[in-house]
Amino acid sequence: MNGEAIFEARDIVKTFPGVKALGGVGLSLMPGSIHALLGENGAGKSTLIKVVTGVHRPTSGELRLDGRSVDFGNPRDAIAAGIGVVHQERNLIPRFSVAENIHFESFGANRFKPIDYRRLNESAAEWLRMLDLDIDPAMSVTELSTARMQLVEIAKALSQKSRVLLLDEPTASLTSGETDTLFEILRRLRDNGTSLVFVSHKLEEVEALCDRVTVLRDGQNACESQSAEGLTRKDYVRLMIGRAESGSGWRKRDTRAAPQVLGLDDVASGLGHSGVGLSVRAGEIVGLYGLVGAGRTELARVILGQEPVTQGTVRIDGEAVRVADVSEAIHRYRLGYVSEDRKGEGLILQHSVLANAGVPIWRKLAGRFGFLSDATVRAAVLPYLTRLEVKTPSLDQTTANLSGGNQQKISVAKWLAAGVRLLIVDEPTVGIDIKTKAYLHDLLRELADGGTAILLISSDMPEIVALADRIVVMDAFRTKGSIENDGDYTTMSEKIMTRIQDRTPSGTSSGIGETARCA
Amino acid sequence: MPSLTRFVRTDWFGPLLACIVAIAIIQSVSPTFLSLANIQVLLLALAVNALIAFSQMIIIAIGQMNLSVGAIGGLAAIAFAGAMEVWGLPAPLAALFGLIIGLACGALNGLLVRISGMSAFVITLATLSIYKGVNLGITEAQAFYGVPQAVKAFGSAVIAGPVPWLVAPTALVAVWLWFMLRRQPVGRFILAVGGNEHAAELSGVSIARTVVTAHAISGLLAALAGILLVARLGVGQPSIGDDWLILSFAAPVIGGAVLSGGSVSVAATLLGVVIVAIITQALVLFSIDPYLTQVILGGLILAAVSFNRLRESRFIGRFGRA
Amino acid sequence: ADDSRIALVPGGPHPYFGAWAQAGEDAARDFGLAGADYRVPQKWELSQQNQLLESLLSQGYNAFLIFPGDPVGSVSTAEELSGFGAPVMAGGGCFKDPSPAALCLGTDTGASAYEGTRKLIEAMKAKGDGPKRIAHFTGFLSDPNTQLRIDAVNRAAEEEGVEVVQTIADIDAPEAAEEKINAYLAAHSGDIDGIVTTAWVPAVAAAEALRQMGGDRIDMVGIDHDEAVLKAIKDGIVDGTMIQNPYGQAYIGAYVLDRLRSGCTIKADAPFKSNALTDRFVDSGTAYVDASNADSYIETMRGETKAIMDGFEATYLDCQ
Amino acid sequence: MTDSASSAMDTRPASRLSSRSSLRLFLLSNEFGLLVLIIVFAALFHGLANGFLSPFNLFALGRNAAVNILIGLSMMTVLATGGLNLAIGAMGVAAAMACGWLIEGAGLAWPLAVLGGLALGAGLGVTNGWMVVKTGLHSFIITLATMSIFFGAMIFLSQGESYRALPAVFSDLGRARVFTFVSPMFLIAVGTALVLSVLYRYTVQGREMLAAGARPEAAEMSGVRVERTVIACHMLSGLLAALAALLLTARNGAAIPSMAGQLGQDWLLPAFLGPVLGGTLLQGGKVSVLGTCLGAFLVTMLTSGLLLMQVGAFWVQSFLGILLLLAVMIDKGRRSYLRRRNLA
Ligand SMILES: Nc1ncnc2c1ncn2[C@@H]1O[C@H](COP(=O)(O)OP(=O)(O)OP(=O)(O)O)[C@@H](O)[C@H]1O
Ligand SMILES: Nc1ncnc2c1ncn2[C@@H]1O[C@H](COP(=O)(O)OP(=O)(O)OP(=O)(O)O)[C@@H](O)[C@H]1O
Ligand SMILES: [Mg+2]
Ligand SMILES: [Mg+2]
Repeated sequence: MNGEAIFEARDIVKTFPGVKALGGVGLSLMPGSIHALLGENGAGKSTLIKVVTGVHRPTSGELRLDGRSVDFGNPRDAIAAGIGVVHQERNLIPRFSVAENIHFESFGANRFKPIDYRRLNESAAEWLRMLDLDIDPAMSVTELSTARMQLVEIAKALSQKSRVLLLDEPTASLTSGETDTLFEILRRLRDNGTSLVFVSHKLEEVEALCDRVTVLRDGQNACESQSAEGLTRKDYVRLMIGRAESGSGWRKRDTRAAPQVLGLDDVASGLGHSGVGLSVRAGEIVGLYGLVGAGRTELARVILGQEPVTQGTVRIDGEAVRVADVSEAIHRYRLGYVSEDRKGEGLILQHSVLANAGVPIWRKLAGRFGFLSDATVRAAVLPYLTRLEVKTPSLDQTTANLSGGNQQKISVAKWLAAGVRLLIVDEPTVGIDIKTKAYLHDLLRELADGGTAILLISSDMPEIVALADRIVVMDAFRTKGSIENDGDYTTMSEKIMTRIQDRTPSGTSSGIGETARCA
Repeated sequence: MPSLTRFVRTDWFGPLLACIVAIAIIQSVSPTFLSLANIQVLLLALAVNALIAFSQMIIIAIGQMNLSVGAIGGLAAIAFAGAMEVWGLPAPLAALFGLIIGLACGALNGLLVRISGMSAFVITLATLSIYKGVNLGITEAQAFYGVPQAVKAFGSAVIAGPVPWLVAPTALVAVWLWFMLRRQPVGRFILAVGGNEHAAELSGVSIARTVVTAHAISGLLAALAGILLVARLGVGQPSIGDDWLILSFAAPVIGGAVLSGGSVSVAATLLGVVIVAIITQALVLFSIDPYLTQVILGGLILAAVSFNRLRESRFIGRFGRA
Repeated sequence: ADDSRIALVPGGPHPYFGAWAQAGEDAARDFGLAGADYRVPQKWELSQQNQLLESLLSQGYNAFLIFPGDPVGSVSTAEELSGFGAPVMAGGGCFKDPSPAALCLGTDTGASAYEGTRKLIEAMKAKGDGPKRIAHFTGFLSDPNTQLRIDAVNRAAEEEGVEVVQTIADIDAPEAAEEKINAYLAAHSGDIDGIVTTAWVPAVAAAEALRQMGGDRIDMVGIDHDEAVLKAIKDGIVDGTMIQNPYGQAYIGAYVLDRLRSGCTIKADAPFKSNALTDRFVDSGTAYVDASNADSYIETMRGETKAIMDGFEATYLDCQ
Repeated sequence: MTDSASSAMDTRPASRLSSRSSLRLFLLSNEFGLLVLIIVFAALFHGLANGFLSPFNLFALGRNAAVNILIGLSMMTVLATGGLNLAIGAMGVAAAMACGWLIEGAGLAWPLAVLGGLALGAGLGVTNGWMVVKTGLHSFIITLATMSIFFGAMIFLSQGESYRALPAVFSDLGRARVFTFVSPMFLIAVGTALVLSVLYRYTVQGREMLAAGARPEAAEMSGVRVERTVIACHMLSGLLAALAALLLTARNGAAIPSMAGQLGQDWLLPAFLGPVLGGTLLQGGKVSVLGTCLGAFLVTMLTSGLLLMQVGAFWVQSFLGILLLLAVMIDKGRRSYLRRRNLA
């Protein structure tokens, strides 16, 4: 139908046992354009990308490259046809060097020809430089942070100089600076004639970058390969979720009278924290903002008793405590933690949805001698899974088979079910679609209204500003005081950045000061 | 001290240190330990055991297990001896015959693993039975004695000083394996599949080809070990290989191989073999009450690996991660 | 008789039992049996042997010559077999009393080890006087026979004032035997004057080790008739070996079982010998083989077999 | 509530076939596959060999299977943690010998001695687990060493002697038959398997074992005491190994040092075979009690059938291997057939 399309997918159907992930979708890509692929969590974006890149065989449908029908039996065929991809999940080979990971595809030619590591490193270094990545190409990828792994994968995809390049949520764990660099490169590629597909839940990015758009809804095209001209955020939202964006914004909540649940006073830890002061009251949402690497996740570990406190006091309900281990934190002090590392420590991917959602409350639900039935657990967790609209064929589905966003919902839902008094939420909405994000925000507010103290760690400043009652700023493993939130993004972001830039060693004093203000 | 730090962090540093400490202790108690004759015996044991360990190591590298190393080694051994005794083949041809059998058995393992989609554990358990059964069916548990004098001589001759000829093939294999796993795409593919099979596949590696290659190499090495053992023992005993399984895993694991795949080291495995051999020798040297030998053997293995472990946490802690 | 289906069941695949198959065929022919079949457990494991025996019973075998996988552990299976009316007899090694086995026709392991050690000491003393020291290489400690052998060697040595400087056990696998024996000899060959081995594989390994070491300072007496050991004897590397009589065990065993099935009983006053395991022991014969008779040891054992055979019914059986 | 909730759970009508899909899942499962294989091969052996279904053969089959099932379960409990236990045989023999000594040497009543044996098994398991947790070394290497230590200590203390003067209950248990063809040993194994099923399905402890095995970091962050749980898994393994050894003692009528072979290694293959055939993951986190039982039973049955068919003496092993491969391939065929048919 469109003569100039470089690549086309027609009527793609893909079923998994018990799930129809794609029900006849189409996509056609033009050279020299950036094509947005949008949809809620579980809409089928990643599945479509995997079909296009030979990871999955479509159940039916046709792929056409340069007007000719093609059949990719495996990823190798797609790579050979000039189709590159950065998948949503990280796919680096552990313990291999950055350079080797970047150039891994190029080894195929002669399986016995010795690898020239010097050349490999040099060429990899170029791609890294292009992405403003200051890392040694000879270093092992296992030592990288998630964000850097993401960038290495992008470098890997770029290095293949593909004609078609698909990027599945490449910006999910990037900072805004890194995102800007990436966008510059993508635009340059587009101008050189590459056809790009870009998936993101951040509609601002889509608006800024993309010139064409396809929207998926429940495995169907809500719109297919349209020009993005004239489409606004509102249109995207309507196409994705079938109605306008909902969800309430920031509202003022007064919790000054409530008792303190968690108090940190001049805390130092074995991980390098010092002078950390922090207080969270019942029903209060405290945002903990900082740049990546500020030590917030580590602070959560310290609070949960996984790492030792070397100095200062941790108070729970006003009493100084020494939390021995995570189990004690959860079962005795009723703290909860939604991990930022969903695959590593948030979920047990090979277990079912039900098993995952129930872990923290098994002990609470168990009868005598520790007996416990699925029905009991189901009854306890189902309301929360329903509330978050987790999309799964059944509660017995293996969590690994759910879409990324749905997995994230489960890792939040399990703590909602646990009914904790203090919930530490670490980057809760990474990879979550806007509808769910709004839900989740409402839910956190509701939870707080019910008296739960919430410590929200997020690198997403709008999110923090939309949710928090107070914002504590952290930098280089120290807290830099707290700011009352007034809900106004412009003024708040300015205040936050000033705090971060303020390099005066305010550690101890600011910690105490912060606590004092709260009292 | 960047160079020292790098040195400390290599995968073979721990086993090496454990070796050195063990040797020092044994030598101080029993001065004959480092005599030429003893070193020669140690090298002879290494020659065969290292091949057994490598044969398993290459499968550990792809994150699988090969329970049939012993059965393949035994089959190749009796094929080698049998070909010389029954068919009168000259030794080099007979050795080639044994190696081909090993290669074929290994490749069959790999193919079956790929075709069935079952874990290599189950497949090689089944083929272990098959290969061993063929061995017993052919020999009816009787050894082949027709091993020519030249072959026996090869099994005991020395190149120079205490270095026996038998270590030559093993040394070549070790260098080749090292080169392959470090520098050649085939080797990198093997490690990549072990490290993250899915990622390797997405990067265009043919999993099937890599798995079959690794199993074929494993079979080949096991066969070579069996053949060297025939030269060493001077008879083609059907029971060759029955005892290899534990050793084949122990040496790579003591050397720090990760059983889930993707991380093996030729040097560290070799040192693992050395540690096992030293412990075995020490037990003989110290005239231990035979009833206590096993207890002490277990204790020493534990000591060796714990020592390695201690080193890791201490040194790495001190010199930092950079 | 022609309804006797006799199973000859060793402990596992092992060259020692090679002669049992032929002996069974000969016996079936000579005594007109329905069969005397050599049936081997797939592995040298007690449970495999037990399972094989159970299966043979289901297959209709009605008499069993068994080399017990374990002298004690095999008794209960033997009881089960005899509970079904099948006569059971031990061959090669013995059940530990009490057991349902009619008798044990085998090598007196202790006596053989004792005899071998005596021969070794003789050979050592022939080379000159002075204090003599020996090393003893043997099999698995979890086999009770191993302890009998260790005791016998120590006893013989003590009687002659010879010191057993080291016993190395648990070396029934070729690799382990080779490694440990070589390691021992490399370090301690100067400390010993003789080697006695009381298990098949260590005998082969030790003979090969001595061959490679060269020189004839160290004497050795082995066990069994592995070709490598016999060749070493002929080449003057090993002094001699204690031969056992597996052929005779199976041949006579099949004969006795058939007689037992045809109504014979064991004489109440049969002149059984005793050993550490049983009081119904019949020696199947051992012989010391050295360079002088290494080629004719088979004749020797044939003679032994014939001798036991000839007087057997009269001596041990009660047949109306 | 369930109704409204489930409609919110999945918005797609295509996936609302929960009853049909659970049947489908069962048909695709390992357990069903093993069941089919057992029936197919039993029919085959019945047709080809005399006496396969004779009461005595069934009795013997059940008795042998009982021990293999328990050995398999013993390994399974550690596989659940993603580790493995090479010391199963050594622990089992040590426990059985301890029981024998308590009766003969210490003169205890047999029920106490049995408890003592089981306690020793559990204790040795705890030792393994504790070392695995504290050293952070892989359980492979720890249990390799303790295999040697436990077995060596047993041999040293017993000097290789057996305990034979056991009360009649032992040999009675080994010989008794229920309904002429069922061994009570088999019933004990089945009972134990039932208890384990309940443990993994219906108790917090069992669930935590699986969670800790699948992803220790995630389990820990969700409040599971991973270290304790791992130790408990090893303890369970020791306990089951001891039980297996006690049944074997009953079968042999004596506690003997060689009942699991040198270093207890004879148990290793059966220990892995049952769980792995049954669908237990070597990576940990997933076990199948039923599958382990069926897997162990299938292998015992294949051996029994082959022996009855009188394949050439020395070739039995080969045929066993081929049958095993055949079984695996048949199962693979069954699965891909079902999958194709259901998805087309
Ligand atoms: N391997 C699989 N087995 C079973 N179901 C699967 C599998 N992969 C994906 N699915 C299902 O297919 C549907 C589409 O998933 P997909 O990952 O494509 O969503 P997505 O649009 O990428 O969502 P997200 O924004 O959360 O990444 C989901 O319902 C998911 O559960
Ligand atoms: N050089 C490094 N090598 C490996 N990992 C690193 C390095 N620097 C930081 N990390 C990891 O990156 C993560 C970021 O640090 P941390 O979690 O303390 O900061 P944060 O404020 O929580 O940042 P984030 O926004 O990533 O959550 C940590 O998990 C840390 O272990
Ligand atoms: Mg996705
Ligand atoms: Mg963080």
